[in-house]
Amino acid sequence: MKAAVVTFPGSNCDEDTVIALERLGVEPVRRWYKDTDLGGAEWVILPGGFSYGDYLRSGALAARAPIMDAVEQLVARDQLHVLGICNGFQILCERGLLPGALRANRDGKFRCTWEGVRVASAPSAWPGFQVGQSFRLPIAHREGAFTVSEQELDRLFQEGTVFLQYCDREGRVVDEAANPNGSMGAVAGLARGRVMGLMPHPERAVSQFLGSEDGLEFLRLWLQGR
Amino acid sequence: MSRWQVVVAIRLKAEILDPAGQAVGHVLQQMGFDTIAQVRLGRLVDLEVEAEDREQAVAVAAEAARRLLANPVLEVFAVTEAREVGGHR
Amino acid sequence: MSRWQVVVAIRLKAEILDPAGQAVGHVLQQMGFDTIAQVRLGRLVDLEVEAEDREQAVAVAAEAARRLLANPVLEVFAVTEAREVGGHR
Amino acid sequence: MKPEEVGLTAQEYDEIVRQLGRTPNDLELGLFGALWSEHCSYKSSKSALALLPHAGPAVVTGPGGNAGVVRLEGEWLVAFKVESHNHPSYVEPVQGAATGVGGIIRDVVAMGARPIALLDSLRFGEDAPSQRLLDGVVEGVGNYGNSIGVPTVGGEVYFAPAYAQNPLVNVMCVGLLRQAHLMSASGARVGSGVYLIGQPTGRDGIHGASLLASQDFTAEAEAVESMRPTVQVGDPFTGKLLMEATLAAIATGGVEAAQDLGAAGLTSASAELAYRSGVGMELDLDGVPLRESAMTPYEIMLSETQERMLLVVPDDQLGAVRAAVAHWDLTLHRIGRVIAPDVLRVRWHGQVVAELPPTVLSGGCPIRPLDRTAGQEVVRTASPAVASPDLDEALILKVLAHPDCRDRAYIYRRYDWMIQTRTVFGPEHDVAVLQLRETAAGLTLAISGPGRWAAADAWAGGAGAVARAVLGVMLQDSEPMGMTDGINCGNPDRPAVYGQFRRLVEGIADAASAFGVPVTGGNVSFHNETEGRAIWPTGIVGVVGRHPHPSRPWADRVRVPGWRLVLLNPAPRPDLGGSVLAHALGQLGRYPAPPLEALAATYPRIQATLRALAPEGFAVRAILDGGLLLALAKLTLLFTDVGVRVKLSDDDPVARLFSEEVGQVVVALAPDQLSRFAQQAEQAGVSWMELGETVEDPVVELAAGSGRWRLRRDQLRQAWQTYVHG
Ligand SMILES: Nc1ncnc2c1ncn2[C@@H]1O[C@H](COP(=O)(O)OP(=O)(O)O)[C@@H](O)[C@H]1O
Ligand SMILES: [Mg+2]
Repeated sequence: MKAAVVTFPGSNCDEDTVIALERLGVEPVRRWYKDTDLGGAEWVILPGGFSYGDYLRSGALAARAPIMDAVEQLVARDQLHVLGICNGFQILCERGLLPGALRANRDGKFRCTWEGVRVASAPSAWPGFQVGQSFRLPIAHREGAFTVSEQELDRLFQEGTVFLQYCDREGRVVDEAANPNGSMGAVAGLARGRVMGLMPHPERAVSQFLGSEDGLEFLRLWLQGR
Repeated sequence: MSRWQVVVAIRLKAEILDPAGQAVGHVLQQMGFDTIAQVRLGRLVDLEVEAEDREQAVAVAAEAARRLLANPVLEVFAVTEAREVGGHR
Repeated sequence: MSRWQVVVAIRLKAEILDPAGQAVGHVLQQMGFDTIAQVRLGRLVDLEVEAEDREQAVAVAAEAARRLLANPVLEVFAVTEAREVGGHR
Repeated sequence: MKPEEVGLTAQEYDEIVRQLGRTPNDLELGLFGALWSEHCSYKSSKSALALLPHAGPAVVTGPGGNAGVVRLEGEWLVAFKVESHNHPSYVEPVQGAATGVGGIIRDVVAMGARPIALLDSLRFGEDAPSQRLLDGVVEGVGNYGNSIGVPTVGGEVYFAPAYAQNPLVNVMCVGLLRQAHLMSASGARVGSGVYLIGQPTGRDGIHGASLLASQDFTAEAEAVESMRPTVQVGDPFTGKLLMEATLAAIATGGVEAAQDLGAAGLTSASAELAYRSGVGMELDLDGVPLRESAMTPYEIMLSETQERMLLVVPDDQLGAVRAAVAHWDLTLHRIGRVIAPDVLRVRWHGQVVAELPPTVLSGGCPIRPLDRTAGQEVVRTASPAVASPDLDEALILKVLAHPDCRDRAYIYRRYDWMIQTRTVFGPEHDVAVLQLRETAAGLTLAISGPGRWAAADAWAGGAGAVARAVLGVMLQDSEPMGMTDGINCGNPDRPAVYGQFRRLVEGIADAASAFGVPVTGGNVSFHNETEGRAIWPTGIVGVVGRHPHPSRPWADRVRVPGWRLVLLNPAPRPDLGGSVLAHALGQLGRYPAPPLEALAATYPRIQATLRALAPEGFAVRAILDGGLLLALAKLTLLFTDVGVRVKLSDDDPVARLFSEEVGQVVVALAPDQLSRFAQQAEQAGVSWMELGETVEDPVVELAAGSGRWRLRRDQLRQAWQTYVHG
């Protein structure tokens, strides 16, 4: 299998993502944001970071980078599994590959904490994820509050696009208490077709001494997409 | 061609919640501004555009706003001003 | 008393570096907007103010801008609009 | 132009004329004003800094470079330094702190190292405006560090009225590099080109360092207002490109020297580089990319625009270096070349506008000789001993809730402390532990320097800061390789302040020598005073240690009941001077002078005693702010599900519980480890006393004499996590 990791000029989780994939036995292809193809990869991760300084809106500038044209084309042809992590998720939304937008956290402040997330609906392209399954993963962002209109949110839940929600230690979704950033519907991640995006960082939770191995398991399940 | 200073105003759609604006409103209340009922935050983009005339300057700015400056999921934009600032060349 | 919609425009001082504007300008160039020479980003605050008249509405907004909304070290502000939106009470 | 307009005294001006053999023109005078400023020349501090020991087995590069460098393992080196940005952070907290982070990151990058960790040491007043400063500073540190992808893995923050109008923002950066990529400050060779990369130069921050950081503040708002043109804006995005481009350029092997542009901009960078390399330099200012039109040579030479770096590249390496830089969307701008004669020649529009010898610019500033008499009265001032109040629950909660003790999560949550996936122990712990993929050995990082400890006796504060940071590193089974120090004081022209400064440096120097840990670099910030009120002398010490097993750190928490609690190396007669309790009671007293010789002998014995135990069979914490009581609470119920039952036999249980005398260590032992521990401690000759045990209930139970106290976890956590000023 050929998996690519894209580096934008301000990406800063690309290295951690490459290392996590290597730990799972995948030798990733590195792609630069100016590249116009994915080097034959059928899997791609858009890693976290501040892709383009994130000055206008997070991910807005990176979403217009040449590599994203290639991503969009392959997605349209159903030839690519995509994972956007944190800034990568923001880029996917800005590009219109996932619905909604990620706005400033409820308190307007950056937040770096360990959080629980729970699978809200099983994504059709990834049979490994089970509804109710939960992971402990770090978040680290200032713009992570998932935002859409109310009707759109209902629709996303009905369609099964809402893939992950923030949850408490017991795996319960309790909107205010266990919602670290004020996301509507406590949404932590979306999946539509073969495009998945989430705010938490699975690539950081790759060993017990770093806090958890849940991220490794998460990435393993992602790599089992069909 | 001459140089135009064009202003694009970008605002959240009315139906989108603005927690940051609410927070600012809250602080203003605490500071004693009790006549300020609502606060919403938006963005302002000042562009310097080379164009034949005002119409073209406005069109370029609007196109930039549509394709990049504003996020259609959340925001609406308006070109609010276009002033000639540089002579013809 | 009536209700006024007041707009405060906040911009970086001319001599202050605007990395955000630079980055946006750079991307616009890459997207083919080669007539856009400069981009600077500012902020827009929409306030709803209860006031006797326009003058008072503007004064309150300006006071809020001076004391909280704008950072005097880096920014300048202007009240650019004040529209009556609600009837007298 | 007059000398005083650029911050020079009449005597200094005469000295310039004497050394040059002519009068300088206005531009030249401006350059002298910047480089002979306190901030750039270290004229008041250099002779005292000479007291610091610089040599050690791990040292690769001591003071003099952009950062100190020690050898970690094999070809892998560690570069690190602390830098202050106090004045800019008071004027504009967000940007002031952000540019401080950017600056220290560039210092480490200029050594050829990839930054892997930041630690911030902050001081604020206790009033409401100070709260806003804190919020802004935390925002700024986070903004820059989070964006550029360097984790903030630790730090410290303390509060006192003395810092109200003079907050301190000191940031330490740690970087990792291969020996082959080590940049030397003296590497520039005649004939090579001088290049600028990064942000175009604008009018920001002109004379920021020489005037802003070299003068006291007055309380008037206008004074702060008038300094505002000197505010610089940080751009972490360009900072990231600059960091990557510089490291990529260095990795080609084609860069002879790298120098970041910080205080006094191009003037300092070019003169320092030429001076340290023993060469001259020709600059053509028409090659400098400008952000604003019609900038004068004076403005170009002194601009403090952030995110710029100077590279010296020989012509035959140019292609590779240019390509490496271009990959990161930056351009290499040729602005001059290295020449043999001792001259910095500045051209502009085809004319020579300044021509000065680097040896005079960078090496000629008269240095104030070490004054051993100044401030003796400070040393002799007796401070009353702090009398122990009655022990009750409220007293305990008061200490826990004190701003100097309370939970720091409200700060470090706003920092990305895990990026780069090396952080085994992050800001929740007393020291940071980093696991490295490059080497088996990891890093233990400690930063420390409570002003409380130095307020009445600067020597004790300086020595205590070192003793505390070294102990923190050693309690992680690590070996301290080197340290950096940030000295923060008031106006050195006042004898009392100079005396504090000298005693602070002496304390650090004496402790560094006693523990055998070399000082490889640091920073001095003077003029932290407003209207004649100076801050507490504050010496911040950062220690870098080699951790032999970073993925298995020594535990600092207990999760099971029934473990035995002991106090290792207890103070014979615990003293409350300088403690948080004393601070909270409003009678600070005097922090007891650390017995350096005894501590230096004891630390290795403590380490040896712990090493002999089963690694899973103990947990350990130093006694720090809040004393024994807080150490016990952090060992247990503030972080885990168990509580503690403690019985004290002291006559003065309050002093035992809240004294912060350095060198005391709490250990929790699995029941089967106690006898082994006792035997090892005896063998090593370390004293200890039994305290009690961990218990199933999440409570703190204390017994002393006939008194009994009991506090529940929710009470303790509430006090510790809810913070009210005053
Ligand atoms: N307190 C100190 N202890 C040890 N070395 C110091 C101290 N202060 C400054 N130095 C050293 O003096 C040199 C100049 O420092 P500085 O001017 O702060 O560097 P920079 O120009 O990078 O800011 C550096 O090598 C620094 O390590
Ligand atoms: Mg430097």
